[in-house]
Amino acid sequence: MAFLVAVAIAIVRMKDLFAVIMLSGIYGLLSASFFVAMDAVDVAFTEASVGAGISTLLMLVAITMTGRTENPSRHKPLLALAVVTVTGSLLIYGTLDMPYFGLAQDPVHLHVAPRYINDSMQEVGVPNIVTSVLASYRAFDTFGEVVVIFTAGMGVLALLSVVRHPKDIAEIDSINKSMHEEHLILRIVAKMLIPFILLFALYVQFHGDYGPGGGFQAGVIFAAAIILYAMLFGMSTARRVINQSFIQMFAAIGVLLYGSVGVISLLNGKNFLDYSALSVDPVAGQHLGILLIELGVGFTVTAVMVIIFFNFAGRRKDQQNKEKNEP
Amino acid sequence: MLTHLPILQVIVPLMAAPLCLFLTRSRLVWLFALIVSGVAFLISSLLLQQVMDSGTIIYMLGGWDAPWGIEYRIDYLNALLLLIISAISTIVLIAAHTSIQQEIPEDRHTLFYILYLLSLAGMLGIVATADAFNVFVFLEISSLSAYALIALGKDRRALWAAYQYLIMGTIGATFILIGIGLMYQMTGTLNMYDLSQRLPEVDNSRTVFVAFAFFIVGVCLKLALFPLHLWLPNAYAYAPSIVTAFFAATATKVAVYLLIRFTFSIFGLSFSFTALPLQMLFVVLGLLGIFVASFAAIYQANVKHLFAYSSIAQIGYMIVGFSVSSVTGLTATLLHLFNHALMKSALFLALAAVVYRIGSAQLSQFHGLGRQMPYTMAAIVIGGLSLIGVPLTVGFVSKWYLVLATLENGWWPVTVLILLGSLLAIVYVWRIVEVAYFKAPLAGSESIKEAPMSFLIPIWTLVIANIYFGIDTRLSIQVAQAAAHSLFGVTP
Amino acid sequence: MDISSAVFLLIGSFLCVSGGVGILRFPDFYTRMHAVGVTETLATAMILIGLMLQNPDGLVLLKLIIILLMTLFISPTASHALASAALQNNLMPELDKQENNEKESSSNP
Amino acid sequence: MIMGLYNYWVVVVLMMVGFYIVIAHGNLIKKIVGLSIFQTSVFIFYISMAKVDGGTAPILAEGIKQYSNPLPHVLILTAIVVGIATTALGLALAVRIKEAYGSIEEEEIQEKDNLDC
Amino acid sequence: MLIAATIAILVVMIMAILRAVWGPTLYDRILAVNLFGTKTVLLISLLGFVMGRPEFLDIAIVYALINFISVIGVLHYSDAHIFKGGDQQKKTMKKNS
Repeated sequence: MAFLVAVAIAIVRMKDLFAVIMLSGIYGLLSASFFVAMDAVDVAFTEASVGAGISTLLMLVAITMTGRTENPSRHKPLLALAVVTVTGSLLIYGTLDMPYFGLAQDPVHLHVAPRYINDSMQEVGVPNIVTSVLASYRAFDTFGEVVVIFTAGMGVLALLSVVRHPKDIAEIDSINKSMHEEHLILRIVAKMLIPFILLFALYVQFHGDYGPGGGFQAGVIFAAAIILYAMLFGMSTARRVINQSFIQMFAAIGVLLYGSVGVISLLNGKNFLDYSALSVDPVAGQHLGILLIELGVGFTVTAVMVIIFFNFAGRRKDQQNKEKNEP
Repeated sequence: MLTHLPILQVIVPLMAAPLCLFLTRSRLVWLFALIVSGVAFLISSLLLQQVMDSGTIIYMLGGWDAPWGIEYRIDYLNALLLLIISAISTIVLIAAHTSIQQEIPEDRHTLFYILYLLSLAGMLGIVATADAFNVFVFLEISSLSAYALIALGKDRRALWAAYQYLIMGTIGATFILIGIGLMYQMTGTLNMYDLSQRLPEVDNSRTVFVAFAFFIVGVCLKLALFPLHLWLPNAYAYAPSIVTAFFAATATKVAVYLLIRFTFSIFGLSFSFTALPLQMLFVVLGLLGIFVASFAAIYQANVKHLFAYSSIAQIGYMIVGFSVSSVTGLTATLLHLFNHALMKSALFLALAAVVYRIGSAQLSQFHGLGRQMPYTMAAIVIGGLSLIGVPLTVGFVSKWYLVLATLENGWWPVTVLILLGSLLAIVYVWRIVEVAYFKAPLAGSESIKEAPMSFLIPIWTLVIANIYFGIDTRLSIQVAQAAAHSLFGVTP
Repeated sequence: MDISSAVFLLIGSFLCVSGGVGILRFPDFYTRMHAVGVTETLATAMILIGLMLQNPDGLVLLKLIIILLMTLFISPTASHALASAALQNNLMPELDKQENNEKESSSNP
Repeated sequence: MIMGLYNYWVVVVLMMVGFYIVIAHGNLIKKIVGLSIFQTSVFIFYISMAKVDGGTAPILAEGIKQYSNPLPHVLILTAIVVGIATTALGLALAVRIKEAYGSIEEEEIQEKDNLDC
Repeated sequence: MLIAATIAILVVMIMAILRAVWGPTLYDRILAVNLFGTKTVLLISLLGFVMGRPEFLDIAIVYALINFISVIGVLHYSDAHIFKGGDQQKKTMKKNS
């Protein structure tokens, strides 16, 4: 815990944005380790791939476009400090009546959660309670989550997408070739790793019922493999494999798959996302439902992560080309 | 299918958004979005009908019963809000196709409609759900799409405004998340109804107090209540005109809804208004908001800015009504919610039409528009009158109830201040009227024509609604009063 | 079995710490990288082997082997990439710097 | 009492550090970093509240009686996704702002805006 | 023994953080982050054994992968932009030879 504080404070003091981002990557890793220590393995899984992986990468791409130093001038640090102190002390004040950390008789552990722990095996039939809550009891939240990520993808697309001309692509190609000659070793290792990563992603996708993992994590890993490919073999090569409009469709299909599971249960006269409508045996229905929606989540997350990354990187290429043409 | 209406309300726009990606032409997407929004409107009116017939509707998602699964719970308040949001969305969308033709590049049109539908679905989701965490998720759907929509504005300041909104909005959402977390920690549940049952047991603990405080601050950030309003004017002024018309009428209303829902139904009246000096605080902030924002509105050169500030002032009125905490006060707030949505969307749509014709919303460009675009300007005038609260418009009805409520409580000074605030509204509305009707047209602006029908139809629908609900107040008052009563009745 | 596991773990931890000291105390980037690159790989291997000897069941063993293989692939590659990137961007080793200053030449470092 | 609440206090400090970065710093990217720290600390808060002493991860297995509370984990999984979505959008905006204004410092942008008006 | 190893790794993590904070060059920081990542992989695997539920090694695998990818990413993007000068110099050198 003290680690986290130290890193956070270091981040406040740093002016070099690059270092800040490195540290925030460390922060992500640390908090993920903390999550493991706190038994939240699924969360640690996600935080590791998101906090330490994807978001660090995105921030890096962003600072290569925006410049890497921060201006020293700070405005009104005193006022900010005052606001922060007030909020902080309010929170500390609030903690005074909190149930103590880790006690089993806290209200949190007594009211709703026991049913999940005791009955989910009979009702949903999935050993990973987090998955059964996520994908069945609170499936609508997860639907919302998928839509959030879809929204982010569309938002980034609306903000950053550039129209590409074939001439530019050829130009980029030649740049890529020259740039990547020296990455030989990296390329070979990556070529060995990428199939493994993809396999592992599939494992995470379908093993989510029994261990930590699930659609979201698998999606991120899948996207990470594609991003790795794009970085080492050049953007346009990757784009040739994964076409922009195709990947957009893919994102939409994920959301629709999730939603249509719900609609099917509606059509069968059950409530939205009631998986028992999917099969005669309610538990089998739950299984099928969870499988399908996790697949939907995986599709959308993969697609959106790739969309976000490609658009950031594509924008950057575009900027570089412009810079080159101007002088 | 009728029993599934609550979920269809949210799901229809939500599922329609990704479908838009499969449609190729901008016009098709527009038609599709319009139909979807229309269906949502239909559903919400059916829902209101159902609520009026048979009381609160409860819908369990995934078939799991309440505190374990997520539940939708529609009562008068929700139904009213759903109706407002989907109605405004549909009407505004009619004009969208023409308006964005000019303001948004061609290749972004599909994305615009997708984001629009997502934002609509997000707001509907916030209102319909009875699960505290689900509120947070849908809040993020609507606000993420809102940031992107605002950033689509032509001016580069739109980007900056969207960024500021993003930072403020995310801080607000995180505060709400902290509040929900603390509540969950004390009670072990996330369901709103369940929360309201279990909170009284622990409501003298400091943690619940802090939870309430954080929640309120978070919502107020979203609400743009007076000291936290800084993101709003720019966001409204630089967003594409259609987006402004939609958000001005709905986004802050959703935040008001959250405020009402949490203070009245969850924390309960006695806790909300005794544990904190909330009542005094809100009256003061509301009144300050009215005055500061109205004064600021008077000095704006950009008409969009002017109306954005006036929105902040109107939120002040709602908050005053809310803090009176009597049935009449709440009725006034709800009425104003409804009425303000009608007038602001009419005003901003009219502005969109002006921007479509003259390409700017600067007041200095308005010279002589009263003659060149008579119908549009007439709509602005009627909307302005409604803002002031002239009899026969909706603004009068809600102001009347507000005054009644404050008098009922014996708050003379507040009443006087509210009336003074209306005087300020006269000033800023007059500025527009003066420029538009009593100044000669600018040189070289002879070619300006009346706005096309695709603008005039929705604008005048709204204006007529403005007048209709100002004269025939039965429906709106009945629903608002029923909602207010149920909020006071349900409170434990 | 337990003892051998403990021995491996201990060696691993020792190597870890020595690598950590290395990254703090060594004078320039390349030496630091040497410290990390060498000890890290071995230390990881040691600790993982130590864990394998704790005799877990099949799947866990498999995963440990996967992790081991991956670290053996990844960390030398990463070190290589890092070093070559640093070199290409003209980050001079401490020793070379002095020589270069004398010669004032820009021969390929 | 100190042991029982220590964890939460550290979380509060973390939250406030993140919050401070968001409001006190003018650099847009750094603000987003601060925002993500702020959010991550809230996640840590939720997760600590789920921990039960002597419990293990909520994945059913033979012979284990005490599990930690799964519900906050689920909530935070969702919230992490929301967080990354916000970060991505914020960064995209920052990139566009840099293109449009040539700067990502709050004050400079404000100045340029004032010139426009 | 597991505990001892865990503590050793925590100590190394502190050192890595110090290096990441001090810098001085970009590459030092990348190196520190890389080291930190590997140590996290070990820490997670150890924690799994300490807590008696070693099934969760998946997370460690993900860490190792993500760590690799982020190092590559960092290098890719720092190479291409921040030290552009270096790149161009190299190209001219190639032309000359």
